[in-house]
Amino acid sequence: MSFLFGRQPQISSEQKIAQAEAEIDMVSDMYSRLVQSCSKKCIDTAYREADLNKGESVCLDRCVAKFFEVNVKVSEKMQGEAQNRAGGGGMFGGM
Amino acid sequence: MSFLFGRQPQISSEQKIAQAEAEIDMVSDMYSRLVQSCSKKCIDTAYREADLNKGESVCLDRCVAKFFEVNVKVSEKMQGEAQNRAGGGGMFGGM
Amino acid sequence: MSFLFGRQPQISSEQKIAQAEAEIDMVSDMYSRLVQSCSKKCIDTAYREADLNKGESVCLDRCVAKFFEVNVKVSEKMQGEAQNRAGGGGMFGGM
Amino acid sequence: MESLTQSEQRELQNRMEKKQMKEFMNMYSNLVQRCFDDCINGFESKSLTSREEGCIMRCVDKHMKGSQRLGDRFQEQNAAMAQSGGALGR
Amino acid sequence: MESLTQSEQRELQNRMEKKQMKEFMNMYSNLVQRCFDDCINGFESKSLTSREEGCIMRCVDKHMKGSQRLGDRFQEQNAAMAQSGGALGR
Amino acid sequence: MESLTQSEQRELQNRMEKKQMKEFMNMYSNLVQRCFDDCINGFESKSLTSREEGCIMRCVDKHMKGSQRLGDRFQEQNAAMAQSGGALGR
Repeated sequence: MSFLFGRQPQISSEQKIAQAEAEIDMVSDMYSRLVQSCSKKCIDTAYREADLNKGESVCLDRCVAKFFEVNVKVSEKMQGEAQNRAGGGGMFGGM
Repeated sequence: MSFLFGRQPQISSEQKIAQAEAEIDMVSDMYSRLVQSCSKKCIDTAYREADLNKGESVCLDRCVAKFFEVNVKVSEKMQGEAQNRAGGGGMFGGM
Repeated sequence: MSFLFGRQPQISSEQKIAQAEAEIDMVSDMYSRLVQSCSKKCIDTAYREADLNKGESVCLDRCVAKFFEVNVKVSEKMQGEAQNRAGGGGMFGGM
Repeated sequence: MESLTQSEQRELQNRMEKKQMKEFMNMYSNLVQRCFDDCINGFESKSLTSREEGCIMRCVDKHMKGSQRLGDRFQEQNAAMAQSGGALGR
Repeated sequence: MESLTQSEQRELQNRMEKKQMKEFMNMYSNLVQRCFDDCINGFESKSLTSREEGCIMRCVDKHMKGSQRLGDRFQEQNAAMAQSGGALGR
Repeated sequence: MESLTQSEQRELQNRMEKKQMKEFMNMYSNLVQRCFDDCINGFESKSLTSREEGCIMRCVDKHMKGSQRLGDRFQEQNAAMAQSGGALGR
């Protein structure tokens, strides 16, 4: 998602820390969404046993791989569109 | 939603900024809820085409109008009830 | 949930306030989740009348009691597991 | 809650007040969204039908009463627990 | 909005800029999650099928256009309301 | 991550520690809510039935194991990506 975090040549120490913080927040947010989505798609809510069964385990593993792949696809697409517009803000309807 | 932001005669600069900030946050929150609700109600999740079709577009437009109308209705209702209680806090069960 | 808030013998004033704040935030978060879950389970979305009917009222009361009981069960379970690991961090997959 | 000095309690109070406004606004937005989601399902026109408007009014009423009731029960339970030495609010 | 002095407006501007980055990141994550949830339903392999990939691309496109449209309408409504003296954005 | 000086890294570390507590509490609340939503469906009494209690215990167990597994896979993928120069964690 480097398009989200373009590097400027000269930034202050506070800005550098804030940027690193924003990146960590982003990864952390992605992780919690992944947990949400993959748990929903893979874990049987009947809870018949306390352990993950084989099917659930395999599903979770593949779900993570697919979630990453989707993230890369979306990121590439947005990056492409951002370049087409050449630096204009307001990708979304704005606010 | 002016009942949420009653104006006091004498407030500090920091308070004025914080109040303006709170209002912007409120609008921004409303917008993201509107996007959530209207996307869900209007956009077909089969994603057969990349463009919004006619039906989706019209639905989104009307959905925004209705969302605003609902917001006004709820706001008026709450304002009315707040006046009935004449300034008592604790509209909700509280915490 | 005392396992979340272990008391250290010597902490600064700021830390004490932050800890108290964290506890209040936790209770407040629990309350809003309870409202969400219990409203969904107990309130009929047809909204045929403005008042809570008898069934809804009783359901809400019992729902709160059960939500607390679940919270205690989960808390006890996590506490038990935390002790088994004897102070190791990273209960969840981490980040 | 840990025993706080008076000045610490005042500081905590301050921080809480800032959050209360936020929480109230969040409750309000939740109410708007929930009643919208539950009551509005047709988009043949851009105005609310009278049926939808009635539904919205009853929805707001019902959920406010529900929150009131849930809040009361929550506080009772929380107080009972605090007395028995247990979890949550302490 | 309350009438702010120029320096107050500058301070407000500053705070808003910090939030915009956050909001954009949130929009982005929402888009990833929504399209993942809507398009990915089989886990027979760990790679996207071409059908899933096509769905993701169209989903992103459609939701970006949808947000654009919703944003435009939102601003129009908000402006109209502000003029008529009413709620929301003021 | 951008190359940070040691003192910058320390400051970042500090801020992260504050967030970790918050994130843990959020994970905990999520678990309570999810298991409550999935396991509790009858309100004929105000106490948990033994069936419900069993469900809650297995639910907590299963989701903790699930999170553990998801976290492991997430870190592997993230590390693999960082090496290949790509997105997410860098």
